[in-house]
Amino acid sequence: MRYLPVTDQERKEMLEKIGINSVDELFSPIPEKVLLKNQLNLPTAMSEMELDSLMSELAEMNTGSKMSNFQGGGCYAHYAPAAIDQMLLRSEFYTAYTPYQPEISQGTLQSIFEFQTMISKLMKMDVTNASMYDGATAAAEAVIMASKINGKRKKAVIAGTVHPHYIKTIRTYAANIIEEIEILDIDATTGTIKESELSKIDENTICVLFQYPNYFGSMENVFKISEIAKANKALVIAAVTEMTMLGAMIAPGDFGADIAIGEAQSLGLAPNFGGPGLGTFSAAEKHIRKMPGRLVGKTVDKKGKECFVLTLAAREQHIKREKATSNICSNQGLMTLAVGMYLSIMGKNGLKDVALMNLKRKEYMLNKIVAETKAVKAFSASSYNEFTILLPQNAKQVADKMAEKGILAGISLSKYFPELNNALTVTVTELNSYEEIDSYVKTLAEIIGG
Amino acid sequence: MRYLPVTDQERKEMLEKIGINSVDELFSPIPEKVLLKNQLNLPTAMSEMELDSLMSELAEMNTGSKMSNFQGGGCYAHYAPAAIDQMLLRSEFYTAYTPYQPEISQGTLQSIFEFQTMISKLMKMDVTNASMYDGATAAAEAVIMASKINGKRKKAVIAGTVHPHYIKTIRTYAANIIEEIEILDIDATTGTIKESELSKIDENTICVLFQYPNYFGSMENVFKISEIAKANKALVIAAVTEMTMLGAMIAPGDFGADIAIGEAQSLGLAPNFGGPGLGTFSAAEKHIRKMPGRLVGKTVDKKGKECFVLTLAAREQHIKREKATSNICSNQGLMTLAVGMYLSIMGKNGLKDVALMNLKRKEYMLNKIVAETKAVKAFSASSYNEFTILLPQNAKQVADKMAEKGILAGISLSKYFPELNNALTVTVTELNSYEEIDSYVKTLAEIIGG
Amino acid sequence: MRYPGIKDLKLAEGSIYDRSKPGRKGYSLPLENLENAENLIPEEMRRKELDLPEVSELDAVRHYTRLSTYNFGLDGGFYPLGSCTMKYNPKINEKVARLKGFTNLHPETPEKYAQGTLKLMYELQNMLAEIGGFAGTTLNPAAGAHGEYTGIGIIKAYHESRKDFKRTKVIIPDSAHGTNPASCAMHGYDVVVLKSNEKGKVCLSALKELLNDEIAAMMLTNPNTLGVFESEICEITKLVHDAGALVYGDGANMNAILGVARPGDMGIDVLHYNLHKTFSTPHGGGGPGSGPVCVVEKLTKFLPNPVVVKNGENYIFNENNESMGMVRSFYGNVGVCLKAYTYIREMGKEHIREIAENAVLNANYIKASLSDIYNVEYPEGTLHETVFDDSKMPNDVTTLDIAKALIDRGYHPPTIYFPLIVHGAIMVEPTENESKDDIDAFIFAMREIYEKSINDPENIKNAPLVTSVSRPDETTAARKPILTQCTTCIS
Amino acid sequence: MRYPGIKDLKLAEGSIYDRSKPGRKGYSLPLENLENAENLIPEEMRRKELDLPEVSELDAVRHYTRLSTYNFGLDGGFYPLGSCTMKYNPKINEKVARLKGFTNLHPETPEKYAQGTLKLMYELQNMLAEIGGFAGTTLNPAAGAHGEYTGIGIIKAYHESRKDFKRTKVIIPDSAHGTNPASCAMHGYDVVVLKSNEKGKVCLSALKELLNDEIAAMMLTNPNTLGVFESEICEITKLVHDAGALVYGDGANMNAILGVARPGDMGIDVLHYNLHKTFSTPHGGGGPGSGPVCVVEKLTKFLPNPVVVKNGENYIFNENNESMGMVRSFYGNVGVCLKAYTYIREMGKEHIREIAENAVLNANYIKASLSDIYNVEYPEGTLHETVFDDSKMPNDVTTLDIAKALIDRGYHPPTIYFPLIVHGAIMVEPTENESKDDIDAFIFAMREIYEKSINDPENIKNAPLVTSVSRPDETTAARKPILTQCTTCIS
Ligand SMILES: Cc1ncc(COP(=O)(O)O)c(C=O)c1O
Ligand SMILES: Cc1ncc(COP(=O)(O)O)c(C=O)c1O
Repeated sequence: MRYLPVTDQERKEMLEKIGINSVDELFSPIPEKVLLKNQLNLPTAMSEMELDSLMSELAEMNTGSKMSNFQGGGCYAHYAPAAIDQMLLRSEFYTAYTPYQPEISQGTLQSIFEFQTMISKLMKMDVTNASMYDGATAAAEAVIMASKINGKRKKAVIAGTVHPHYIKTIRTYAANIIEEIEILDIDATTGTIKESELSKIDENTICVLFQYPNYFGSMENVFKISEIAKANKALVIAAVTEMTMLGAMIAPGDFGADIAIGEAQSLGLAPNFGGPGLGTFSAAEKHIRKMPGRLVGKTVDKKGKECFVLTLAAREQHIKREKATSNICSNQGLMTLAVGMYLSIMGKNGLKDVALMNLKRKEYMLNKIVAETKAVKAFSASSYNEFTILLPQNAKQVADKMAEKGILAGISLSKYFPELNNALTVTVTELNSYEEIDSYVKTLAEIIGG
Repeated sequence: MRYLPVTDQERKEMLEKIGINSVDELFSPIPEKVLLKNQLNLPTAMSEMELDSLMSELAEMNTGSKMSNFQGGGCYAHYAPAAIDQMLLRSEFYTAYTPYQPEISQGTLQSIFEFQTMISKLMKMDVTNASMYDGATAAAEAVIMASKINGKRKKAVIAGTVHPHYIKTIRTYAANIIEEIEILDIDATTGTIKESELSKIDENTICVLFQYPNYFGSMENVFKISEIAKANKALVIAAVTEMTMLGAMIAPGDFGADIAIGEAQSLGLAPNFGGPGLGTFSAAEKHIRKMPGRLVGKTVDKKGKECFVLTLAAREQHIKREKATSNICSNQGLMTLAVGMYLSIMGKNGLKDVALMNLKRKEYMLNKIVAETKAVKAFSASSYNEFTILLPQNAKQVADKMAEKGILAGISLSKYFPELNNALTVTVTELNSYEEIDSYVKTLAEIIGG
Repeated sequence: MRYPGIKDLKLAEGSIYDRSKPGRKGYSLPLENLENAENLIPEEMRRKELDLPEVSELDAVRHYTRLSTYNFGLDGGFYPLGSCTMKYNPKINEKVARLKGFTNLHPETPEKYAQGTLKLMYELQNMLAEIGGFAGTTLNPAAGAHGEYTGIGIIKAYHESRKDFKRTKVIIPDSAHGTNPASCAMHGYDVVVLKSNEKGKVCLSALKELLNDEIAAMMLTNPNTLGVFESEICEITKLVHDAGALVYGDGANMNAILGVARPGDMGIDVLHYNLHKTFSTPHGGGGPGSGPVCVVEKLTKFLPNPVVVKNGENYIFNENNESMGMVRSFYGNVGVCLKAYTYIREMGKEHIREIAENAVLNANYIKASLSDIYNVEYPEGTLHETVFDDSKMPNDVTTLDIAKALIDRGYHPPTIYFPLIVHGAIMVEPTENESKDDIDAFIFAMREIYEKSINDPENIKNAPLVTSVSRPDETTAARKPILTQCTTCIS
Repeated sequence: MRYPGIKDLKLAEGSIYDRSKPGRKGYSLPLENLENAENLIPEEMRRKELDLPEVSELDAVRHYTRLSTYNFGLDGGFYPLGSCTMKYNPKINEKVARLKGFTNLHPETPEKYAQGTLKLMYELQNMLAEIGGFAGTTLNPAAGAHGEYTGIGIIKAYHESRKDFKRTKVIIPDSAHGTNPASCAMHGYDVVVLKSNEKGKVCLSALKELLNDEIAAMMLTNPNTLGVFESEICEITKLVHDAGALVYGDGANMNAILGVARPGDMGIDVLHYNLHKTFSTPHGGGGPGSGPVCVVEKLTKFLPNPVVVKNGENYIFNENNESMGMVRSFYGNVGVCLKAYTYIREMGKEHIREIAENAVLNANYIKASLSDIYNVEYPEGTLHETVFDDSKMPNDVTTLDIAKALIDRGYHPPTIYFPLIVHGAIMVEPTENESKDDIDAFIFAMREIYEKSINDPENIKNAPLVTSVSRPDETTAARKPILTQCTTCIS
C-alpha cells in the first residue's frame, strides 16, 4: 500500500525493539469480544487510476454543475482567479496544522493577520477573528456572544428575513442559553421586516440580528433598525451573506453594528455544494475578550523581530474548557487564506467593479423579466445581485421546468415561506453573461407567458 | 492590466530619472518608417473569466480526447499519479531558468542528476544527458554524434522499421553532415528488418540505428544487429519510444548499445497532442565529450559540501559556438523532473507491473481480435504493448468507422507505408480496461466481420 | 529603503499593504461600462472608501509564495503532532476534489441534478457508520468540536423526547480535550470532571459514584488522549447506560482502531470523526475540517437536518421532525467529505486495518526507543500515540525547550502540555505514513536533545536557533493585542 | 545516522535512492494477476534487475518538495536574467493548459476529433505572423535554438530550390548568442563573424565587405544582445538582400518591440520567437520551450511539415513537398503553445504594446539609476535590457562576485559574461512585470554592493554567504565528472 512505508523487514525489527512478536499483540488492551474477526463491510480497495475514473463519473452525474445557474441564497458563484487555487496547493499551507508553533508557522499566521485586517476594513469593524465554520454558525455565536455581553437580558430579536438556515441554526444554538427568540415579521410589500415589528425591540432585548441585504435580496432599513436597537441598548448584529457587495455599498460599521458576521464564500470560494465556505466574525474592540474563535496578533520575538502569534487564547476551550467563549477549535483556516488572496488580487477597485457589475446585471435582468414575462417584482425593495419575483403559478414547478431546459432559475421560497408559494429568488453575478440572462428571460416567458 | 504594475505616477517619476518626457522617446532608435502607427490586427483583449470559458470550449472541441484510445506510435497514454502534476506546480521548479547559478538551483540540479541516474539505470548505459527535445531529435543527434566519433565513415544505416518521423528528422539533420543514409528494408512477414539487409552494414558504416521494439510493435533481432554492427565497428544506436517496456525487458545496454536514445513521454507525461515530450540521450562513458546537451555533475562547494553543477559545458554552444557538439540550449527541463518523479513513485516494482500489465492486455487483445474478427496478425513478431493487424479492407476506412463509434482504433500505416494499406497498428496500455478491449473487438467485428 | 534580504532561500516579505500602489491592478474582469452603475445605489448606501490593497497579480503571487516558505508543512517533514493525526494528504484527493462537477455545484440545485455528490454523501454516511459500528451518520458538522456539539445535541434531543429534563450534567474525564467540556457548555450542560486513575484511565468506581439521574451523558475518548486504550470500555458503557445516560465517543483517535474494533460494538452511542485526522483530509493550517457524527439506531431520528437517503434509484435529502435541528447552513463541508470518501475507497476493506496497525506499531516503537530517557507516566496500553514528559530532564530543560530544539533539527514539535493530566506532556503521534528510517532519525534527534541537555543545556534553552523568528513574546501580544494591520502607519 | 537538520525552513535531503527500501511501494495499480505475464517475454529478453528506487508516495513528495526549496523561482523574487526575459508566468495559463481536453489528446487523432487544438494552433500561427509582420509560421520547433535550426534550414531550402549551391556561409555578429553559430554549423554552414562597431552595433561597411555570393544569410538579433536596437536595420537588410542572401532574425528579444515595430517590416525574412520568453510560458528550469518560426511569403512553402491550415470550416494539417523536411516528431510543444495563445488572447491588440513599453521603461530606468557607478560600455539606444560591466569596480571585485552578492540580497543574478563583446558583462533585463518599488530595491542592492566593494570587499568576494552551497568547484566537476549516482556505494 503506497501510503504505508514500513516494510516487512522493518516491521520485524520494530517488533523486536518493542519486544513482541506480532502487531496483533499491540491491540491486546482491546477486549477480545469487541475485536473484529472479519474485514469491515466496505467496498474493495481501488487503484488510483480506477478512483480517478470513479470520481470523474460521480462529478459528471452532477449535471447541475454545468447548467446555467441563477441560484444564490447564501452561496454565490463568482469567478476566482486561477492564481488562488495554485497558491492554495502550496503544501506548506495546506498540509500544516493550526499555527501553534509560531517559529515555523509565520506564513499561516501572517496570512490570517492580513485576513483579519482585510475583513475588518471591509466590514469597517475594529477586529475580526480567524474564522468560524460558516455564516450560520457565526450568526449563532454572535447571538450567544451578545447574550454574554448583555447578560441580564432575555430576548434575542432576529429579522424574519434572515436566511432560514441561519435562523434555524440560531435556534439550535440558543436553545439552552437564551430564553426567547423573537422573529420579526415580514412585510409582504417591501420584502423587508415590517416597520411595526421594530417595536418589539425593548429594554429586554439582547441584540437585533438582521441580514444585509436580506434573504430575498431586499435592503432593510439598516439605519432605522440600528437606531432603535441602540436606543434600547441592544447590540446590533449585521449578517452579510454576499460579501462582494461591500465593494460598493456601505459596511456594517457605517450603520453602527456592534458585531458583523459574514459568509465569505463569495469572495473567491467555489460553491462546493455549500461547503467549505467561511464564516467571518467581526466586532467592536471592546468586546474582544468575549469573542469566540482564534485571533492572531502581532508581536516581537526575543530578538525584537516583528512576528505573529495566536493570542488571547485565554478565551478558548483548550485553556478555559467549559468556561470558554466557544467550543470552536479547527475552523476554516485554508479558506481565510483563499479569501485573503482574493481580496489582495481584486483589491479595492476590483471588488468595486465586481459589485457594480453584479448590480448592473441584476438591474438589467429584473427589468427585462418584468418587461418581457408575466412575472412581477415581488417586493419594492431590492438592492444588490438578488431579487424576488412573483410568478403567475407555483414557483417550484416553474423552476423545475426551467431546469429541464438547463437553467437553474433561482430558489423557490415555498419551502421556508409557504405564504410565498409563487415567489422565486433569482441571483445574478458576473458569471452570468448578458446572453445567458436573455436566454433565461426568453425561456421564462415561454413557460409563464410573455 | 494586471501583469503591468507600474502606475502612471511611477511612470512619471521613472521618465524623470531617465530624463525624457514620454515612453515613446525610448523607441527613438527604431526608424520612424517601421514604427507601427496602428494597433496590431489581433483579437481584442479578454478577461480571465472569458479566457477560461474560451479555452474550455476549445478543449471540448477536442472530442478525440474523450474517446476510447488505442493509438500509440511514439506517444502513449499511461496513468500518471496525481502527485506528479501537483509537485510540478511548485513554482520554485517551473518558474526557474536553467540552473546557471548553482547556489540557488540545487533543486533543479539534483533532480536532473537523479534523472540522469535513473535513465542510465533504465537504459543500462553509463551516462545520460539532461534531455533532448524529443525522441526524434535525440535520434538525429545520436546519428550526428556517431558521425563525429566515426569521423571517416560515410554511411548511417537506419532500420526501415523506425518511427517515420524519426527517420524524416534524421534525414533533415543529416542532410549536410552525412553523405549517405541507408534505410534497411522491412520483412513483410516478421514486421522487422529483413535479415538480408544486415549485409549493408559494412566498414563504411557510421552507425546502425534501430527502434526497440519497432514502429509496428515488433521486436528486432537486437543481438544479431548489434553483433554485426560491432563486427564492423559501427556504433549501435537503440531508440526506445515506449520506455515503460524497460520495466520488464532487457535494456539497450544489455545488447551492447553505444548510444541509447528514448522518448520518455510514456513515463508520466500526458500525450498533449505530441508535445512536450522528452528526448533522452544515453551513451557509453567514453563518448561523453562528444555528447550533445547539458550534463549535471556532482561536486563539492568551497566548504566541501556535496552539491551539483552544470558541467562539461566546454562541449556546448555558449562556449564552443559553431564547434559545439550541438546547438541545443533550452531543452525539456521540467519534463525530466516529471519523469524523475514518475520513476521514483513507480520504482522498480511499479514499472515492472506496468510493463507486464501492458504486455498481458496486449496479448489478450491480440488473441481476441484474431479469434473474433476477420483481422489477422500482420507480423509474426510482436513484443510489448503494440501490434499490427491486417484487415480485410483499407485500414484507414475501418479506423474512420471505428472513430464514429467513439474508438480511436490505432494508426493506419498507409500514410507512411503505402504497401501496408490494410495494416493497423494498435496499442494497449493499463488505461485500456478489459471491458474497453472487449468493446473494441466487438465493434471491429461488426465493421469487418467476425 | 531595504532590499528583501535572504536567509538561504527564504526571502523577506512585509505586509500585502506594503506592496500596494494607487491604481495598480491585479484583477481582470470583462469590459463593461460601469460608469453610472453606482447610481443604482441610493446615495446614503454608497461606499465612500475601501481600504484594500492594490497590487498586481505577481505581487500577490510573490507575497503568498514567500509567506508559504515561512511555514512547516507535512509534505516538508515529519509532523508528529499528537492527537492531530497529521497523516499524509494524498494528492489524488486534492485532484478529484477539484473536479468542476463537484466544485461548481450549487447547494440549492434540485437533487435530480446533483446525484453524483448525493450518492457520494450517502455512501460516505454508510461507510462511516460501518467503520464505527453505527446505524446513522450526519456529515453536517464542520470540524471535530462541531461534531461534539452536534452529538451532545442529539443526546439532549433524545432525553427531551423522553421528557427526561432532569439530566443537566455530562461526565468528562480530566484527560479530555478542551472542546469536550466547551461543547457541553454550549448546550447549557454542567460538566462533571472525572479524575483519571493512576493508569491514566477511567476508574470504574469513581465513575459509579458520579453517575445518577442528573447525568445526561459521559464523553469519552478511546484510546484516550494518552494514547491508552480504555480496556474496561464495555463495563464503562454498561454503567453509564444503566444510569440512563448515553455515551459520547470523541473519535479524534479513531486512527488507532480502524478495522480493528468498533466503538458501536463497545457501547458508544454517538461518535464524531475528524475526517481531517483519520481520513487524510488536509488540516489546511486550521481547517476546513469535517466532523461527521454517527449514532446508534435509536438516535438516528435526532440527527440534524438534512440527511441523505436513498429513494429507489435516487439520492435525496430527508428531514426529520424530531431532529435536534440545523447546526449550520446547507450540508457540511462537502468538499472535505469528497477527499475522505476518496481515501476510504482507495484503502477499501483490504487495507483499512493496516492503517491502524502501522500507526500503532510506529507509536509503540517510538515509546520503546525513548522511554529509557524520556519519562512515560502512563506506559500501559499505548496504541497510536505516546505521551512523554520532561520530568527526567536534566538542567531544568523543559518540554517547551525540547519542542523548540526539535525545530532546529528539522521537525515539527509534538503536541505539548496536553493532556493536562501529564505535567509537561510531550505527545508524539507518528501516524502510519512515516517510515522506520524517518522515525529512527527522529529518535536520534530526541536522544541528542537529551544529551545536549546534559552537556550544553543553553543550546536547547535558546532553541530554535536557526529560524528567523524565535520565541515570540506572547505575553505582550495578549496584554496589548494588535489584531489588524495599521495601513495608515508608516512602516 | 543523521537527522535532517534545518537551515531555517530548508530541510536537508539526500538522494532519492537514500529513501529506498526493498519492497516499499509508492504506486497504485489495478489488481491484476501478473504472475505468469513474464512468460510472454522470451527468456533472453527478460529483465533480470532494475535499479530504481523503492519509496512511498510520501517519500517522493517529501523528496521533491524539499528539493524545490533549494531553488529560486520567479514567483519567489526578482529574476533579471538578461536575454532570458524572465517574465511572470500567469496562473491562468497553467490552469487552462491542464484541461483534459488538451492534455489527453493523442497526436494521431484524426483531425476531425482534434478541432479545438488545431484551431488554436492555426490562430496562434496567424497571431505570431501578425505580431512579427510575416506570412507564415511553423510551431514545430521546441525551443529557440531549434527555431534557429529550422529557420536556417528554410533558408537553405530556399537557396537550394533556386539551385544556388554556392552559398555556404552565414554572417553572424560577434555579439550573437552561441546558438546562432551552432545552429548554422548543424546545417554545414561556415560562420563568418562580423565584428561589432564601437556602439556595439553592426557596422555597415564591415558588413558590406563580408557580403558576396557565398553568403546564404545573415543572422541578426534586434534589439541585439546588448539591448541596443540596430537603427540601421533597413539598410542592413537591404545590403544583405542585394547580395542575394536572406536575413534571419533571432527573436529572443522580441519583448522589446511587441506592437511597436515588426521585424517583417524591417526586411527580416525569417524569425524565431521564444514563447518561453516573450509569451510568458515558463522556463521550467530549462524547458520545455517553444520556438515558432515565421517567414515571409516566398519562404512559406519551405516551412517544416506539417503546418495547420484552414479548409472551409475545418482545421487540418498540410504538408508541402518543397518543405525543408521534418525537424521533430509530431507538431511541436503544443502544451507550451497553448499557454502562449492564452497570453496573447489576454493581452489582445489593446495591451500588447504596453508589454514592450513597460519592459523598455524599466530597463532604461535601471540604466539611468546605476550607470554612474556601473560602467555601461554601449549606452546608446537601449531598449529592454542593459549591459553593465565590472570595469569600474574597486578592489578587483568581479562580475561573478557581484552576481553572488546579489544572491545574498535576495535576487537571482543577471546574466553574466554574455554577450562576449563586453568584458565582464552584467546583463540586466527587468521585464515589464516588476514594479518600481521592486526595481528600486534592486538598485539599492546594486549600489550597496558597490559601496561594500570599496569598504568591505571580502564580504562581496566571499558571497554568497547565506546559502548552504557557495561557489561549487566546477573545475573538478569537469575534470572528473560524476554524472550518475552510485547506488551501491554507502552514503
Ligand atoms: C481529542 C480531540 N478532540 C476534539 C478535537 C477537536 O477537533 P477539531 O479541531 O476538529 O474541532 C481535537 C483536535 O485537536 C482532539 O484532539
Ligand atoms: C539571444 C538568444 N538567442 C537564442 C537563444 C536560445 O534559445 P533557447 O534556449 O530557447 O534554445 C537564447 C536563449 O537564451 C538567446 O538569449
